[in-house]
Amino acid sequence: MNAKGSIAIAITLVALIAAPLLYTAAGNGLFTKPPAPQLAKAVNATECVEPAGWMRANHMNLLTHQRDLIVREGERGRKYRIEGCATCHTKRAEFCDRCHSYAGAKPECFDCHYLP
Amino acid sequence: MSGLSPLSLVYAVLSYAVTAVFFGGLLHKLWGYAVTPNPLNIATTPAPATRGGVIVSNIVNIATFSSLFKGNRWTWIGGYAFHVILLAVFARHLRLFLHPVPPLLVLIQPVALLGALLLPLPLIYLLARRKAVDRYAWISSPADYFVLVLLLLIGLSGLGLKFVSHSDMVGIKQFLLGLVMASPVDMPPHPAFIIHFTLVLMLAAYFPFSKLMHAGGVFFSPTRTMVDDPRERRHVNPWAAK
Amino acid sequence: MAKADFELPNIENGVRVPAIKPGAMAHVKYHPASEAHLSKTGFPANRVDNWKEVALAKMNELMGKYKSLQLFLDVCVKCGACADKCHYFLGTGDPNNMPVARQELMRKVYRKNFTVGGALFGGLARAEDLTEEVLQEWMTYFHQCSQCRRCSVFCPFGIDTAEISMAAREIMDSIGAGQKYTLEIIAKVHDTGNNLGIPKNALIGTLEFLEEDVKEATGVDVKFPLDQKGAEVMLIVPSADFFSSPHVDSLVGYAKVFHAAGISYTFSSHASEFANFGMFIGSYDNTKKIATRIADAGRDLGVKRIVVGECGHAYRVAYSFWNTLAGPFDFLDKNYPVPTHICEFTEELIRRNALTLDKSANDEFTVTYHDSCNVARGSRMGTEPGGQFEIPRNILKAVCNKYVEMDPESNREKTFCCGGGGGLLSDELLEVRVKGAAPKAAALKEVMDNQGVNTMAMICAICKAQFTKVLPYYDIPMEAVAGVHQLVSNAIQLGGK
Amino acid sequence: MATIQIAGKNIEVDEDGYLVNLEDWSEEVANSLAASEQVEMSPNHWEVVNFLREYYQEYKIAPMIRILTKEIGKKLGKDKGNTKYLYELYPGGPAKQACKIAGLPKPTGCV
Repeated sequence: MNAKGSIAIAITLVALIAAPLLYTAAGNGLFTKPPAPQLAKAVNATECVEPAGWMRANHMNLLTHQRDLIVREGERGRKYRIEGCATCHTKRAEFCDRCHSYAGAKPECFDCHYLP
Repeated sequence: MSGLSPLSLVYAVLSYAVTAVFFGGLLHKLWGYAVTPNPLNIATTPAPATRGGVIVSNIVNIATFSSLFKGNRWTWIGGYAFHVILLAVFARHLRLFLHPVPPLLVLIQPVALLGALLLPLPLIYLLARRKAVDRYAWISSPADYFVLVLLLLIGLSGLGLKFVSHSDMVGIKQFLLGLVMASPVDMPPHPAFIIHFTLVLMLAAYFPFSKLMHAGGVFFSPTRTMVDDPRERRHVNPWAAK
Repeated sequence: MAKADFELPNIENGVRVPAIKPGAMAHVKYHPASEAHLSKTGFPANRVDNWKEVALAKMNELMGKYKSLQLFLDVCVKCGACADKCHYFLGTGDPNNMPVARQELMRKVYRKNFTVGGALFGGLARAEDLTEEVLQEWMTYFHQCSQCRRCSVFCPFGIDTAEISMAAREIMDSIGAGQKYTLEIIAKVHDTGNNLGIPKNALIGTLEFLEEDVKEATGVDVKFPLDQKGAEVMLIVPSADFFSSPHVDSLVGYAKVFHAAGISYTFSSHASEFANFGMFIGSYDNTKKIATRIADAGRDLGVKRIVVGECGHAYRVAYSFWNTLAGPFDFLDKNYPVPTHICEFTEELIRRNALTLDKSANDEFTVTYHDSCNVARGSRMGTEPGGQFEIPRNILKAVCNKYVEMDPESNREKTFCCGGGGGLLSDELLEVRVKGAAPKAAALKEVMDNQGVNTMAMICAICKAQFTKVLPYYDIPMEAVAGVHQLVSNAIQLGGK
Repeated sequence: MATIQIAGKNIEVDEDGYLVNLEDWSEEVANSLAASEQVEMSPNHWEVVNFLREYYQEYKIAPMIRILTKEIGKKLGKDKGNTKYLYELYPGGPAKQACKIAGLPKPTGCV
């Protein structure tokens, strides 16, 4: 292999590895605050069922864990219900979807439940 | 960087330092591989007699580890499984660095998650292999175990983050984007994430100075990348040429 | 049968991967080169005082000059795919004869002196300084590598231990700690034009003897011309062909082929050697000097083609390096490859029906073919990849009725070296040579026992010398060793008589 | 360089036990070298040694094995003019062992 070809390969390799970083930096600009999801304000209540910080990390536990108990094992009367969430967070597109599309994670709730 | 918590400040500085070491080291090494001449044609034959043939044979080897397959099926199974899974795990993590997230990355998440779940298996297998066969035990140094253990810990801490001790993914992504955009924000002070992130920084800093450079070196191996045409085309030695 | 004063590997039913026996071959030392031979080949006559600094400086220089060395020292992941591929490991069980461990002998010095990790965490990184003890390991184990390249076939990154052992030997030579066998020979070829040191008058006498001998046997005036200006072809053979048996029988074969084809040819007294030991010690300058001598001879004699004889590492140098080292060969006829292997030459004549062959002349032989390592993995014949495997076989099938293949796992691309290549064909290394021959001896034994093979044909002077010496240790008679053109010689009909 | 003692004389030999100086050779030296190689010198052994020495005087190199066998065949009868017989005389190989006893330097190369 000649030197030019080798150098081209070296540059390509480094560029490939750096590509995601360059994509983000170029697309969002440098020295500007990183984008964050903008969530619709909750209605009907000022506090969630658990502290907001805990909910950010663990809300899926409530949802999936209780799903398993309720739907698969028929245990009724748990503390939280997804309908309960919807009483405050009324618009899925302006609440759930904002974070989920930000993080590239697909929620499973709406495979069954319909939320406007 | 003003207004950052002390912890975030430390990690922001560390992250930039490691990134510099990683890319600096990588460039330095790859540059060395690229510009150091091949004074003689040392293709291991039988080899393709055309440049196109060499490119194809290298793509096949890199994509399938065909020469390792020829060498040892048991090592190939573990090594190949590990590398494919690693690729899936990389793909899975890209969503934390890209904004907005390309739809394809969302689609592959389930497959990639399966990869992440399996990651410890080939690593444990590869570790056991080094202990179980006398030849491999003889050639294995602390450095060889270190890399495997480090990768295993990264995998396990990652799984812990996913399944045991959740953390605020939106906060993590914001932190990572902040780093990439040269505008650091606070890191979620979540222990599982801090452990996972620290181990990854260690791996990245270690990478260019270790055998992990095989990942770049494989593209430059003279016995594999030279065309078997010395009689047809005069290969000129750059340092001996007048 | 030859008796060994060491334990022989068991070759019944193939050679199994042995358990490791650390230090099993540590006692084997080469004879040191003399002052005269070191000086003649461009190296310090004695071990230099600051040898460690000189060695490390040389290592640094070589890493900057050879991509192979720099890359191979870096990228090995110690997967162990090569570990059981070396014939010397299979024959000795010494773990330092695993290619990866052999490389480690240099890599540990590399880590200590040229990497951050090695400098910081010496022991954990298995980094070591170039101490006298390490140098002794280099002397021992880099002379238990025949540079056969078998390991490079199985390595995920194509790491070729030959490149590392060549560099190690160049480093040792550059501090005045070279090996007698190779350096004495290189000194001789610079002086006399051949490895044996045959002077011109002896060469004339030998060739005249052969003319008479062939005339007596066949009644035909087959010529063995020397320094014949204006001949069509210059024929370069290993000088062992002028001295040893069975080598000479192939030499007679080449001469008969030229005679039958009616193509004029000549040997050269200036370049009466095909083997190029410069490669064994990784010395670019010596390799180039030997190659240039041949190009000069061809130019002086005004030939149109250069044809080369049966010699393995030499063919690799000629095929892969000549064009770089001594080219361009623009004084030759462009219609023929430079060099042309005698097997390419003969096979082409056979395909054109230009030779009259009587296969039955070889009916007493059931023949198999041994792929010599450097022909197999360092060269090509013909235009297609793998021609180096097919062309000699095509010849054998054209001159013998009974031809049998050995296990392809021990032959072709995966061929086991004879155990004597790369500068190891020296008596003080006999134990290494005998044990290293075990895998090939096992493959041969299998076809001898099961398919009645009694002859193994080959195209390498080292293979011939090595096998005639070591096969008797495994109860295989030295008469089993033959050159391909020796069998051609038997079958070729010259008319006359 | 090592030396060996033969009949009270110090004689220089190389690492493989070959004489460094051809002039040091005598029948006594030859017998001593043969003994170290476990070769018992018979008249036929001497024929080989003598021919090697004659040839060397003229050409400064040992003869091709084929030349040696032919010569021995002429002298000792056709049935002995072959490599097999030479190996019977010199099991270590006619090129190397016989050369050593004849005081010739060791042949080098792919031999």
